[in-house]
Order: sequence, then structure tokens, then C-alpha cells
Amino acid sequence: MKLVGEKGVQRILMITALSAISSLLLIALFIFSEGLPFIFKYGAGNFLLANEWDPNTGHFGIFPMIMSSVWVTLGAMVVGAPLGIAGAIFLSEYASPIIMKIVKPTIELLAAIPSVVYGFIGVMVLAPVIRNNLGGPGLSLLAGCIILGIMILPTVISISIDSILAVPRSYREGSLALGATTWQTTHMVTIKAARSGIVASIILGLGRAIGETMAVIMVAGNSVNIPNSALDSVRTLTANIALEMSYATGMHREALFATGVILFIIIMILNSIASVAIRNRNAKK
Amino acid sequence: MRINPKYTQWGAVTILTSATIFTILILVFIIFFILEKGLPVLGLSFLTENPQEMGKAGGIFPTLIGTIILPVFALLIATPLGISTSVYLAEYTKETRITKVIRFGTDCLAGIPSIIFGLFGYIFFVITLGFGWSILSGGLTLAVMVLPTIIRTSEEAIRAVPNSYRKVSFSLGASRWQTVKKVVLPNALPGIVTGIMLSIGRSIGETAAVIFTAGSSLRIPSSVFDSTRTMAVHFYILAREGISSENAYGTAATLIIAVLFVNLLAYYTMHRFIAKRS
Amino acid sequence: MNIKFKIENLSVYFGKEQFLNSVNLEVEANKILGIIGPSGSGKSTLLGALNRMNELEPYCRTEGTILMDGVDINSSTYNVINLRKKVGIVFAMPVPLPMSIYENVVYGVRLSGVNDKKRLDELVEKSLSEAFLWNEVKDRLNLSGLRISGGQQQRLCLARVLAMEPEAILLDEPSSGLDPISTSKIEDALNQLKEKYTIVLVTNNTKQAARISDNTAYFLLGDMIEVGSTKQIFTAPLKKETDDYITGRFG
Amino acid sequence: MFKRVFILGMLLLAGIYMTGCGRGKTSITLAGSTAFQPFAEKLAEQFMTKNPNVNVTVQGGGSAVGIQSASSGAAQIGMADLVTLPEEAKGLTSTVVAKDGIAIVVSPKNKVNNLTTDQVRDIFNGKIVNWKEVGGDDVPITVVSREAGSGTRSSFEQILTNITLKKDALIQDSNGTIRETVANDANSVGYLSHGLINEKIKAIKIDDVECTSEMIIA
Repeated sequence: MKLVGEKGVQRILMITALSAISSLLLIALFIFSEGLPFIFKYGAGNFLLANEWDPNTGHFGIFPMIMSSVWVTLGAMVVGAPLGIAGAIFLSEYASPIIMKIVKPTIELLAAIPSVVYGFIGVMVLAPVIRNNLGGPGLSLLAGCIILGIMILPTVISISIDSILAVPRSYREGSLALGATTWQTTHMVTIKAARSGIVASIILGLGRAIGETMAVIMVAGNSVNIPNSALDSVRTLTANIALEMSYATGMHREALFATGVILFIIIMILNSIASVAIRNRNAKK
Repeated sequence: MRINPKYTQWGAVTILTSATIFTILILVFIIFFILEKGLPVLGLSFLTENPQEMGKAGGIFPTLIGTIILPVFALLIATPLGISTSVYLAEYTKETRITKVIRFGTDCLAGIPSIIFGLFGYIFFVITLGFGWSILSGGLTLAVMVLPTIIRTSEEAIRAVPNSYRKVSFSLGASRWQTVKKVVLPNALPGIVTGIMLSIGRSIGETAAVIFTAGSSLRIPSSVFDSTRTMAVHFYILAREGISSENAYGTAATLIIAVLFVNLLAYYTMHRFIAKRS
Repeated sequence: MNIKFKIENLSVYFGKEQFLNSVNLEVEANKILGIIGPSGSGKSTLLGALNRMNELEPYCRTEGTILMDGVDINSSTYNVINLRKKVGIVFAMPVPLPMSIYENVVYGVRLSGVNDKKRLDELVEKSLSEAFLWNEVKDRLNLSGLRISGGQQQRLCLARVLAMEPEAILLDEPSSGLDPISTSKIEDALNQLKEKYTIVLVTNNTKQAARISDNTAYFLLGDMIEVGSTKQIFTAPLKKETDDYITGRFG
Repeated sequence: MFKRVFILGMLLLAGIYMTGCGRGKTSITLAGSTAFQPFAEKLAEQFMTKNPNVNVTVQGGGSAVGIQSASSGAAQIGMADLVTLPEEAKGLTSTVVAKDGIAIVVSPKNKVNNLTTDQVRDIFNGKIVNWKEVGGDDVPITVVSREAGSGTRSSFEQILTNITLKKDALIQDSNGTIRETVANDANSVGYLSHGLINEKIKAIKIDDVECTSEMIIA
């Protein structure tokens, strides 16, 4: 401190604060410079909206992958969000503190289990169950949704619990004192007050689901296919990159980077929507 | 139509309870599935021996080293950067256009899929800067990946420190930096540690970005320019390529136990720290 | 008469709102100046101007001059950190820092670079004694400052200021949250301390001002209405507003 | 068994001979083809016991990574399993180190033991969708293939000629994962490098020709 002085400290901190944004720019620069020329060369419309992906014959349409990513992500939300939020409400409002003390760290521990482990369990346990009971190849959209849904549970539960617990006690006591049942209090007072945290947990889960690569490659089957049913095999945008990168050369490689560009743009749009939503909510307060 | 609140109460609690039990069962099943198949393989020799035939036989010693060294390297870079960024955002500026841009950038960085970090790390660190597949490339890539987590959790923790502490510190003639160092950071420490733990967990579990940047060599690294393989990558290769499912489960079980151990250690040290202060 | 602070045309704004309207006031050295007035009258803002704590709030603007021993402490060239070391403040709610009693007392001193153990020990004993707290805590100096009673915490906050050996002490309703016994202990301490320090005491409790202050000023809506000796203000106020306030017809 | 062979090429950067005999420990990195990785690991081990002052590191990544990293210098030796080398590989020295065959594999539970080349083509084209059409049980066929760009896949497609892989074929990105997927699903069929066949899967005779090492070399 003595060496650099107050102003110096401030300057150093400001420079470090630019690290995150400059990393982002650097990543964008590299991904875009590798992928963007391809999009111009091939045509954005052809690239985004065509159904045919066959690099050997020069067809690079990623529409099936976009649709698959959307379906997998939505499906994961349908599986993970209700379970996660219900679990968070139960643990923070109805369960005894001792159960909470044991269960919450366990759930947070699960967030640290590598995604490949989830993927492997999907292959070994879930896919055969789907194949034998519902038909299809087993490695499918459904398997992807379930595995991703389970993977986002820790994120959804732990952030939702934090935001529910942050609701002041007095709100709840006020409601209970007016004769409301605990459930009425929960859904009319507590959940409303904790809403922004719960929404944040879902958005974070959404981000994790759309970006997940390894687990999806393992369980979703990877066919380039617009799914007709939950039992069809699908390939997401992330899977497309990771699957084919190792053997891709020339146009093919550029097309994969272009897939990365699209993924990058989708994430940026999602984030913008999320930050606008959060700002609006704050403004209302 | 109005249903008696008693029934809705009963219905809601039943649904919540069963959803929670279901969730916990799934999660417990995953842990037990891995431990049941993995623990029989696990033993001192499994941890301390070198793998043979790409991991088909032998132990996982080099991957243990990789799993420790890569996250440590990443955190050594990301922690100071992340904390100082959050200090800058929370203590040194008002909400301006710059802080908004920084915050938006941080959020976007957090949302980027790991495969993109992998691609970026591969072209930038491995190829352009010529670091090759190495601990250096992998560690830097992971550092960029976990940076937003550390920034966000630290910023939350710093903002949660009561403003009155800062006021008192200033009133006693402290400069801003002295206040940050002596009052703000010590009180934000538990939250900051949580962020670091989350980051360690994420970097231990990462595969896509690590394979592209740190490679997958099974040799014990002798410098930061050497390639290494983490347990997660080892597990992925063993399980995916069908090299040895016993050793794959053993590796996964080791990973889970290691993560558990690190978490417990963090909880313990933090509680001691808090107990000492209050 | 020795003047410590000479405040001239002091106006303070937060954003567009004005909290003090061109205040003129003199503060005598080694006396207690009591400042009374209803809430929102600008009392605390005045204290905040005297050691420039107001600056920590965003969008705060301070105009006018404040001469301390003839030097304008409100000028941008005056070192604000040195100012705060010379002019200490005790806030309304006791806020011990989350560290031991000992470390709380020496916090400010350590910041100035004093680390000699013997010197620090002396300072702790001296300041805690001056704050009438030494006998209660001398055996448990390593206890967390958060673990003692509210009254003790407030005296700890006073001791923390005294350890800096300041020239003036500002107190912002120091006994608003305390029981009568703790309050009287703090008042006893202040009565002795005025021999060494200049004290400005903001209080909501007019009786407290009547009990211990030498001079009293009455503030209303950002204006300084009247200042004079405590006896004169409470027995023969010149302004009707002052009379209304101290007799309880208003405020 | 397809008698056609494909090549495991090894790309050498010319400079390696110059740097290989310096003082102290020298390190050599091999990168690329996952099909060749197991053999490279073994070769590396043997090489290092003979030359203790050389460090050999083997990386996977795929043929494209192999060629790219040899060109950029990230690796001294790139490994590729391709029939023909792409444009990028110009300027690199290539050496053929091994030949391999491609086997059609199914689960051992599958009754089918023999297929004609045409049947294989129709299965992968999507014209034959049920095992009963080729003499097996009445269950749908799950086709498993490598990803576009894979050396094994392009060789497979060159050998079969006129094939457009059916849309809903499962895609896996290595020989090992093809093997695991086929082993786990009794209805599936895939193709992989002959060297990786093990007891979990069954190689099918093609036009009554069995898959053996002798056949590949012939």
C-alpha cells in the first residue's frame, strides 16, 4: 500500500476489473475471426436455416442442431425446474433445520460432480431403461433432458434456498398472524418476495443446460435430426463442435467455429434478456 | 370456486414433500451408484501407482497430480483477479457505464459453454502463444472460465458487509484501501471462500475445455509446460472408450471423495475463522 | 474565548435537496456544544461536515468554509484522512467492528502506523478508562466487541475515538438506544473529557443537552435558528421556534 | 470383412531430427488420431526405456488436430488415420506406419453373422430398418456411425461407394465409443477399426469373409 498509494491501488484494481471483459473480448475475437468469414462465405441463411449437415459434400446447415439445443434445454427445464424449486421450498419452509443442514451441503456437493459422470450414468442406467420400455435407440432427446434436468438441480435448489431464506421472517409472521395457512403464506408471501432469486436460479440452470457438452454427447445419440419425438436421437450445437472438431479441416473446421459463433450469440442474447428482466424488476421495487 | 385452504395446504405439502424426496433419492442414487462400483477398486495402490496400458490396469497417480495441480494453478490466477475486480466494482466506483459493461461482460463470460473456452484456449494458448498442451494453457483457460464465478460471489459477499463498518473505519481515519483490507475483506471472507470452492469444483469436474488445452498425457508433469490429465478427463476416456469400467468407477469414486473432502475442509476452516472473530 | 471551529455560510446538498442552508456557527474549544432540533433539521449533516463523512455519500456537495484553528478544513486541498484523525465521531447506534475489544480500541492507531505493543497497551488502558469502561472489560480484552452489552459497546466506540487522541469529538445521538444507567455513564465521561477535547453533541433528548452541554444550538429544517449558552437557551430563548421546541409544543 | 485397407499415416516435422539429439532431456510430443493413440503410447514407452533422456508425450485429439499441431509446431509428430491427406498437410513429411481394416460389428446377442456388401450399404442408407430383413429377430436396427470427417468413416464410405448415411444414425466420436455403444445395445450395428474388436462385440462376416489380420495385409 505504502509503495503505490491510494491512487495507485485504485488504478491497479481498475485494470484487474477489466480482466473479465477483456477475456470475453479476446474469446469473441478468436472465435469470430475463425467462424465469421465462413458465415459470410456460405450465407447466414443457408447456414442457419438449412437442414442438411454433411461436411463431406459441403452441406453445412445447422438448423437441426439449433432446434435440438432448444428442445434439450426446454426439456431439462421441465424436468429440473419444478423439482428443484419444490425441493427448495420444502427444505427452507417445511423441513426441520437439521435436515436442511444435512441435505443442502449434499446437494451442493453434487454440483461439483463432473458432468461426464452424469453422462456415464445416463448411458449405463437411463438409456437401457428408455430403450427397453419406450423403444428407440435409448440415446435420445429424452435421456438428454432427464440427465441435464438432474444436473441443474443443485444450481436451482441451492440458489433458490438462499433467496427464500433471505426473505425477512417478519413477512411470514405477518401473514401467519393474519390467519393464513403456511402454504398460503409460502405461495402468496414468501415465493413472491423470493421471486427474483428463483428466476435467477432458473436462468443460471438454463445457461448450464444449453452450454453442457460432454454429458449431452454421451446420452443424446448425436444424429443430425430435427426431433419428431422425445425418443429420437439429437445433436446439440455444443455437441456438434466437440464431436467433429478433432477430424475437421478446411471449410468443415470453419463451419464448426461458425457454430461456436452462433452459440456465442445465443448466450449473449439470453444474458441480455436476463439482465433487462432483472433491471425491470429492480426498477419496479 | 374456492377450495378449503386446509385441503390446498395438505395437497401442497404432500406434493412438495414427495418432490423433495424424489430429488434426494435421485441424487443419493448417483452417489451410491458410483461409490458402490468404485470403492472396491479404490485402495492405496490404486492412488499411488502409475497406470498401465492407458489406464486399463494400474493406478491413477498421475491423474491425481493433474487434478490437484490444474485447479490450483487456475485458482492462483483467477482468485486475485476476481477478488480485486469485485472490490473495484463494490467499493471503488459508483454505478456507471463502465461498471455496467464490466458486469454484463462478467455475466456473459459466465454463460459461455466450456467447449467454447476449450476452442479458445486451444487456438490462443496452445497454438498462437505456443504454450502447447500444458498445465499453463489448461490453467489459464480454466482461470478465465472460473473468473466470473469468483467475481460474482465475492461482489455479493462484499456488498453484504454492513455499511456501518465502513463508516466507522473511515471515521477513524482509514483510507479506502485500509478499510477494504482490514474490515471489508475479512468480513466478506466466508462468501469469497464459497466462490472459490465452487470454482475448484467446476475446474475439477471440467472435461471439454481441459482436453483441448491441457491435453491428456498420462505422464507425471515435470514443469508447467508439460501436458497433464485430470481425473475427470481420465474417467471420460476410460468410460467412453471402454478401456476399463472398473478403473473408471474407481476414478469417479476418488473424485467424489476428494470433492467431499475439500468441501468439508473449507466448511471447517471457515467455521473456525468465524468462531474466532465473534 | 477560544474558538475551535468557525463555520461560515455552510450549505450541504444531497443530490438536488439542500440539507443545510447557509449555516454560521462558532464552536468553543474545551466546551460541550449541544445541538438540538427535530429530526430532519440537519443536525447530523452538520456533524458529517465537520469531519467530512458526508463525502462518502454519492452526490453530496458541500459549500462554505469551516475553519478549524483558522484553517479551512472544507477545502479540497485539506487532507481528509488527517482531518478524521483529529475529529473523531461516535454514531447513534454502537457499531463495534467484528474484532476483539483490544483491536477495536487500537484500530485507528494501528492505521497511523503505531505497532509498538507497549504503547498500544497504554493507549488501550487510558482510552477505556476515560470512557468509563476499563473496569468492566479489563479482564477480557480479547473478547469480541460484539459480545458486550449495548451500553458497553457505545463506550467502546467512544474509547476507540479517544485512543486516536483527537482534538474534537463529535457525538451523534450517542445514547438514543441506551438505558438511563448507560446514558449517565456516557454523560459522566463527557463531562471529564471536555477538559481535553472540544465536544459537539447532537441529541434528540433536550434534557440531555440541558444537563451536560455548555452551549446549545437549535436547528430546524436546515437552518440554525439560535445559539447561546445552555442556560440562556433553556430559560430565555430569543426565538419563538426555540421556545416552542424546548417547552414541548413542537417536535 | 472389407479387404480394402486404409492407412495410419505419421507426419513428421523435418526439424525433429535436428532437435532430437540436444543436451539434457529432450521432449517429443505426438498428437492426433485416437485410433493410433494406444499403439503410440506403447511405442513411446519402449522408446523411452531405450532413450531415457527423451520425454515422449502422446496426445489424442483426432487426425485434424494431429496435422494442425504438426504444422504449427505444437507437436513434433502428428498422427493421422486417413486414406488421403488434406491440403494442410503439404510441407509435412508423411510416413505410413500401419495398415488397418474396418470391421462391421454387432452385439454378441445378435443372431446375424453374415451380411453382403449390399445389405451393409442398405442398412447404413436406411433402406433396411429391421433385423428380420437380413435374417435376424423382428427388431428395429439402430445404426451407429462415426462423425463426419473421421478417417474411419471416410474410408468406410469410400469402400461401400454410393452411401448416404441415414439421418437418424447415432453418431459417436471414437472407435472405443462405437464399441461401447454397440456392446450396450443389442439392436445396433456399427463399424470400427479391426484392432479394437474385443469380447464385448461381434464382428460380422462380409460376403462370407471373416475379419482377420491376415486378410487386411492381403
